[in-house]
Amino acid sequence: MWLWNKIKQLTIPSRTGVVTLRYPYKPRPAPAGFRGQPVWDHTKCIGCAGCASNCPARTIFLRDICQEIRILIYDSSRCTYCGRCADLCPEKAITMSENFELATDNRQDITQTIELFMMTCQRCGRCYDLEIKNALDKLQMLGYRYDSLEVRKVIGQSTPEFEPEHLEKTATYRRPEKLEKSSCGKD
Amino acid sequence: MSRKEELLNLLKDKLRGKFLAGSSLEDKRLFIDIKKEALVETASLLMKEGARYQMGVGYEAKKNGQGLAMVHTFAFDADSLLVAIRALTTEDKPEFDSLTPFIPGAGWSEREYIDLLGLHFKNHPNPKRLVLSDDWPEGIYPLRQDVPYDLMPPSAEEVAFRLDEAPPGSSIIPFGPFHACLHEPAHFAVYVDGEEIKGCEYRGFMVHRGIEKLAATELTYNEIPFVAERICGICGSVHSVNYAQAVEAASGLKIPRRAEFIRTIMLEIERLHSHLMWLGVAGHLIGFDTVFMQAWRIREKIMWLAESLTGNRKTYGMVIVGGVRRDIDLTKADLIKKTLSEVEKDMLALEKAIIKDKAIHRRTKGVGYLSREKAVEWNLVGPVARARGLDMDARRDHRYAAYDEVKFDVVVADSGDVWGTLVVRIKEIYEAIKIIHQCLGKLASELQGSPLAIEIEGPVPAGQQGLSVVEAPRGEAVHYVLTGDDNRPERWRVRAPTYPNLQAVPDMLLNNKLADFPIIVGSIDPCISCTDRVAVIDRKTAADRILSRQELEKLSREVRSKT
Amino acid sequence: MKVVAVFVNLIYFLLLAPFLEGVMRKLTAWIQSRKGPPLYQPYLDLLKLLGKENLNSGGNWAFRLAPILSFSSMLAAIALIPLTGQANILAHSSDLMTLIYFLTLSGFCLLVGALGSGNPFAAVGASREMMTTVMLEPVLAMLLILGTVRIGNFSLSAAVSGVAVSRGGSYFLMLVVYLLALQAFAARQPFDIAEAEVEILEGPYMEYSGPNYALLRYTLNLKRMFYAWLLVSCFLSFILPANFLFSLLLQTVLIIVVFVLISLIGATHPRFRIDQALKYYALLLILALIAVGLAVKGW
Amino acid sequence: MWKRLTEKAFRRSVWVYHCNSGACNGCDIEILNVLTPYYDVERFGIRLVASPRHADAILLSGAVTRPTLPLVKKAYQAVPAPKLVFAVGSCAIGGGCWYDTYNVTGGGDKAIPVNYFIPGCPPRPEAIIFGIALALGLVDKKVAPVELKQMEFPVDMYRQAKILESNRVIYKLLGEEDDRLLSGRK
Amino acid sequence: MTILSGFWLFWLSLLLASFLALILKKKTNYLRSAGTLLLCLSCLILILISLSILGKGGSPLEFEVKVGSFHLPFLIDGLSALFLLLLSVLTLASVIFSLDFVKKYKGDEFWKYYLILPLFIGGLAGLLTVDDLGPGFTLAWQLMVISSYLLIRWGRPTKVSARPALVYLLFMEAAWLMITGSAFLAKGYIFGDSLGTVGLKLAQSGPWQAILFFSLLFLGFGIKTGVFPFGQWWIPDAYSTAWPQVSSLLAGLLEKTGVFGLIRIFFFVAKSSGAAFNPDLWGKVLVVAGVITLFIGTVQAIKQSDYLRLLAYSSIGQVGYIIFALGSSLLAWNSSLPLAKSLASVIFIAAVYHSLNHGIFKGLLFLLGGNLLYATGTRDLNRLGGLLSVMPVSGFLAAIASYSISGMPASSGFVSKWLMISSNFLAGRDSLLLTLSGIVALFTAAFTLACYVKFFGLAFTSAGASWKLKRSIKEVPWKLLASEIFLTVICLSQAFLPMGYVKLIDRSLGLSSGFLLSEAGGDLLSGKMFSLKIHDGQSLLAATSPLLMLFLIVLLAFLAYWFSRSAHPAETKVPAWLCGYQDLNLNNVYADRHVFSDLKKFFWWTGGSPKKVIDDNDPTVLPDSQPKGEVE
Repeated sequence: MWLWNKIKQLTIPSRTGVVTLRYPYKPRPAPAGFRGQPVWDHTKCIGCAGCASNCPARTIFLRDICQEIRILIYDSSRCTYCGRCADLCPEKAITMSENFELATDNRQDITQTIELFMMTCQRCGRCYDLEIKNALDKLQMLGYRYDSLEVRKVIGQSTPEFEPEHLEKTATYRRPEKLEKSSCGKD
Repeated sequence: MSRKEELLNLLKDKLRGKFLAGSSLEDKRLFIDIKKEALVETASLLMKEGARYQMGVGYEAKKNGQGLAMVHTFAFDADSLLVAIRALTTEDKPEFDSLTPFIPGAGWSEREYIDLLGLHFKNHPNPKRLVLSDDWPEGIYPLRQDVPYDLMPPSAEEVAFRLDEAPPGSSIIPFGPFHACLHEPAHFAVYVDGEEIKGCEYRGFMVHRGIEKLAATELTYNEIPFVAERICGICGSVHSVNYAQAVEAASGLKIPRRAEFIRTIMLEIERLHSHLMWLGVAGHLIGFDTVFMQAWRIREKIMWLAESLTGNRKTYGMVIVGGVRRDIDLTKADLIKKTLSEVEKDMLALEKAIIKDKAIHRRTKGVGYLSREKAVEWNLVGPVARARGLDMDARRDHRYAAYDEVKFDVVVADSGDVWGTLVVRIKEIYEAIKIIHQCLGKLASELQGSPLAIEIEGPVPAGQQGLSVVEAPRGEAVHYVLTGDDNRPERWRVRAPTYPNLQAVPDMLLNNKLADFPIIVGSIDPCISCTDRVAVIDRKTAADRILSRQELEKLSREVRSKT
Repeated sequence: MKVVAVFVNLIYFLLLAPFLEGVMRKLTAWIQSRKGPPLYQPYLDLLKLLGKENLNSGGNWAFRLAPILSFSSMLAAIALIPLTGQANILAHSSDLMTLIYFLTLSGFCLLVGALGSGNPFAAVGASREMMTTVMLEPVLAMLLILGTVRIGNFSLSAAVSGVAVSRGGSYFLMLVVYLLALQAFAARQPFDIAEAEVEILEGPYMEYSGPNYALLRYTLNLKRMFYAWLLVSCFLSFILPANFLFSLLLQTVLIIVVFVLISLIGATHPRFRIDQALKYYALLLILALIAVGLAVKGW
Repeated sequence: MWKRLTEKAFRRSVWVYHCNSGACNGCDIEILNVLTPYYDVERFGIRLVASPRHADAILLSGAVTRPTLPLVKKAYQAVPAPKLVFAVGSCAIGGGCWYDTYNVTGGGDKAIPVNYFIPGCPPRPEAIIFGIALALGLVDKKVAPVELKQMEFPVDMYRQAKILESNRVIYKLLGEEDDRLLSGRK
Repeated sequence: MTILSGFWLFWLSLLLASFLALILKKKTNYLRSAGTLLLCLSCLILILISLSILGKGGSPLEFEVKVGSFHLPFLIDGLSALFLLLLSVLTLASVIFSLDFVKKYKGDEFWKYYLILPLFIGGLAGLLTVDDLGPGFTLAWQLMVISSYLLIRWGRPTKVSARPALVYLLFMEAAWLMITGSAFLAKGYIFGDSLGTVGLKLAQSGPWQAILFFSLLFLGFGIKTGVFPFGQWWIPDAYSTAWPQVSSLLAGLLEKTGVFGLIRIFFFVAKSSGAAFNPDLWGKVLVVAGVITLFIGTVQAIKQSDYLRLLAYSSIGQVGYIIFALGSSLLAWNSSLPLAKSLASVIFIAAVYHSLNHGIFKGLLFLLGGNLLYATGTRDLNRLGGLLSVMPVSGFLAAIASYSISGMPASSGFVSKWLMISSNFLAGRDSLLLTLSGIVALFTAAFTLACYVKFFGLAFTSAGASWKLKRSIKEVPWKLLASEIFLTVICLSQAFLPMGYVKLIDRSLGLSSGFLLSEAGGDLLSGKMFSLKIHDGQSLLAATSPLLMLFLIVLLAFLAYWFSRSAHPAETKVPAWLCGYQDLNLNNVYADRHVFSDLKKFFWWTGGSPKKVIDDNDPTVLPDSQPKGEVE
């Protein structure tokens, strides 16, 4: 009985054989539709900031440094590769590439910076139309998240009523003591 | 008269003046507002009626000048009915009566809000810190609306949670947070007498990421599914579907049928990978690495399948509010069928090889035993409950998505030990395959060409409650949504299946051997990140008073840079 | 020549032991349907460990000295053995008790070191290891005593060659006992209880790092090889040719076969609990006692 | 010479210690997954070890939460030198989608020096293997920072304006440039 | 100065020491130095006496003392001299140890100790020298028993000590009754006959009388040595109640006087009683009793949390080894195999050797237990740990003692156990009983190891004690250490100079007339035995070459050290890794009660489950001792 079980367990590998893939010596591309690194096509981008305002990880940033230049930074270090930016981009300027070999020894390597040239609409004073119909996905009127530090704060916070005394309490609050301070090794 | 109306009348009758309102958008849900004095009475009434306690939700309902609210939800499995009772208290006297003395499973739900909201629960037997880190100062309650989401009080080095004293004659073996049998940070102080476990204390919630405050200002309805998915990397789809269902329920949205089938398929694929994963991990935990390797070898095909269906192996990103993002067309359906038949064949071979192995029996039978009565008392859910003879499954009891159209068996075992959970999970693998095949059939025949998601016309109405359950691989996951303004919910509360199951672990461990600790904890398939999440969404407040805001921002940033 | 034999012993074991671990890992990998590390991987592991920082958590000399003494007493035990049945120079001043005690000493040092680390996990491991030693060491002793009883000589070569001198009931019973105990001697599943990785994090080895850990791993490798060698040279001595080199070669092959056996059993079993294992060991003890009894009666 | 040999052996036998500092399980499962038959990193001499004392590398997964911050530091100290740190997944690299909440202190490099970053949410096993292979010197890095411009201005007037320069604070705000310089070293 | 006058001088100085204690009483410092001086003097005299008997040209001393109408026959032959040597060495260590240890005594404990101790030593010496089972024996026995009763009685607060002391007294008196009563079975026995005469008279008695005679003596001396189950009844309680330096004498000597008695009966009286003595029967009885004792005692020792009790149980186990060896020697002597006959004396020598060894290392261990008690004030292993770094010398000595008693290679325990077990196996090749009991003895050796891994590991290595006991712990004063180093040196000499000791024992046996085995191996006892081969190429050299083994290990250790440090790794001190969240603290130390828990459960049937450890400063026992101190 015991032996029979063990033999059955041993037949599994003999049936399947060694299945180990040869990666990384042999490339193994991801399947079609894989959500790898998003790639911005700077020729298509209109700077609407739809990607930035719908990014769950809030890792796409836009900032006007002057009237004509808007900078888009995509910092992949927090990206969740959900592909929402690609979904919602009205110009389809973002594609989810199938590249997953992103490992690096430098965080800077996985960032993308795009300098956009913005031309204001002479009629409405905005740069683009709000294309998306879904009520939940509507681009915010501000168009992008962090156009200035001040606004970032406006958007970012929930608590005008917060009183700094709360924080002061933290300094005086008596925290629970440690059980016993370890002195092992010191003795 | 339906069961719902019966209950409503009963409560109205018994509570009289303490009953405030009862409402529901759907027929399977009942939302009741009561006065806070009646909380215990109502809960015990419901329990007497055969309810199963699910979770507690606390939030600050400041907008209407209402103070702090506490919602308790109950399930009537036999009647497919979910009941939520809500009570309010004022901010200057944030006190509720505790349900824990007669519903032990409510213990954590209440402790959570002691930490996060500063509530007090009268008669709570063990009002210790649960969620926040050891050095988090008292007096700052992150879920309160006046606390910014990125406030980081200064840390303190020499501070520790005061663990309970070990019972006399035993010492503590500190399992975790970085321990080979726990792949997630959680701390079990296991009291041992020699090799025998005499109890344990859990200090978890180290994966508490405080998603709520982040979402309070940053996330919108349709960003949340993607964050919800990352509550847990294993059963992420459960959470995103669950969240979407809760929002849809709250706002009365009806999504396309095809989307429901696709959601069902993804949920079942997730169950497949999760159960196979568990089988492997269980093998690893009893030192049987071959089972680990073989189970994961089989599982890998499912991962590849998921990858080609959704574009990612784990966090599928399929769900948005109102539908799904990607279609499962005929070629993909064929791929699914092919993979499933391979998996089924491999799984049968593996099952045959291990199911009668005496050595495995020796390590699992009679280990981590918990009686049926105890299981009811602790509100256990999922395979852990089903292994203890509780015939419950949210897929059948609270039908959602496309489960009303598929046939499947609920696998129940009655051994009450680790072995039971193993059997239940293995059997459920085949059930899941069955369900997927049925769904694929439906997709191919009736639902060809229907849309994937609906266009949502207007904003979601504020102040609506939505409650949704989904049977995750680990058991029933519950989401509660209270809709809010500004394109985001006011409150979103998740109760993962591990949440009740984990509370019963000390009971399961009692008088077992130290060597069985990994497999007993493993048997509930703990998903600590699910449990620790506290993914609550707060509503955004007005954008005035920028000045004090800036000070605050500066303050908290400075503080953070020091830590 | 007899002096050289000591060095042959040491070199043979030192060189071959890590390779055998490689065999074991490769084979385990095969059972798990995967490719596995190259056969020479354990050598690289040892080499790497030598270059690593030596962390000292115990802060006492017992902790620091333990790996060195454990390794050296294991080597001392190996230096004594009659490889291919030929006694070496040390045979005059040693016998089977010396061998058993040297083996025990090796474990003893590990335990003192583990307790010295101050770590509760290591202490649990040490406790389990000691329980195993207490129950298993006598089985080894009885194997050798079987040989002694047969030949009537207390020397090591007599004890080793005596087991298979006649292949009666006691021989086969002892063979069964030894095969059943082999996994436990080799500290592989289902008997890697003391080092259980997922519960007590390698137990006694837990606090050792770098060179100290290298020594302990090497000791473990040597120990496994020793028990495999013992199986071959006690029970199969009658098929080993007289020529030293041929004999060594055949022995090596047989030892590898024993390792294949160990890996196969190891890969198809979950770990026992210590209470289950103790019962198993007690059974082995009783069987071994019967075997010795049979030998005394001349069977 | 012996010393050099041991250094050489280091890259051929990396034992890793898995340190979950608050991940969602996704990366942890994928880390386990690279040990399984299809990927089998043991062929590079990589083993998952249970005790940090035996480890050569830490595989850090998950955003470092407030409670785990001191623990991660402790774990790092418990690993004998020389040691490598891999940050696996977006949470461990930059803190993930909750990088700035009250209970999350951010990416792994806020706690301990990280040597290699493996992005992905979660990274596929192949991506993890690629990262490890990168560390072992088996493959070359395939990514580099991308800087694109829609238009080149003939005169670099915008860059020199002082007021604009002060607006460039966005870079600081976003990426914490100083931090990157510290952690993104070779 | 003749040996005889030396003997009287010894007694004189003992009595003087006792007397001084009565006079000086509260003048503690004078009393301490005077008492110590006189006791040391008497020990030195005793050493001189024994050496002059054992030395070149020495001869047994035989004389009679007339007290009233009784003649008390005294005999100091080689064997007595050997045990007297052990007595004096141990007493010397114990007395030097007391010098500082007694400073902890309160009130009248102090002078009472110095009053009784000399009498106790006198009693022990008397037992080793009287040669009868009548008045002389009674006198010596009662002196020893009553004095040791008092020492046990005062060792701890009354609440704790009353019962063990009483039990001890009762058992000893029962043993006395049996021993003195047994002689009356010999035909024509006159109260006061010397042992030789008793033997001769026994030869004329009936077979049943002989059997009864030997049974009674076996029981009497068995109670004394602690044969199972008698040992379990009084030894652990008594040893853990007495002051540790007294326990050291109790375990090192009092037990050995029982062994001495057994030897006298079964190897001397037996010879003179000739056919009335059945060596086969008594050999088997001794072997079985010994094996049971050694196994049960050692297994029970593992279970103890009180380290003094642990040592006490373990000494039952060790005495079991001696009894086992004596029995197996008898059996081997009675065997038909020529090899076995010649090995009989080897086994016997091993038994005596082990008595000496055990006397030394158990005495040493009890003194080290005293160190622990002195430094930490607790006798609970659960509360100790990590003392190695604060008490390095004690730790080192304890390591050596534990190593020795575990019988690891290159230690004194190894030599004697090795001699015992290996020759037992060779001699008992065709005897199932001898082989199996040899295996049990070997099996038990592993238990002994476990026991002392636990003792040393948990007390000295493990995790820190200073924070566990919430007081600063320092190394004990040098006088305590000096006495222990003295014993350690002897212990090491027993390990590394086995030939010397074997020759000494051999010589002492040569000087004892009427030895049963003296004809056994013919030339064996003349010093040729331990040449390379004894018979048919049987090598017994392993025991005699511990230095070689030490050399081997040290050489290989250097190799290992070189190997492990060849890449010059850095070394850093770090805290223990407890999975991150906890630090090492009071609660998470894997304490003594947990170690080997499953093994303890597995051997539940051996009994001896540990009692709750009560320390002297425990409030439940304090009220007793408190007022007493104030009365003074």
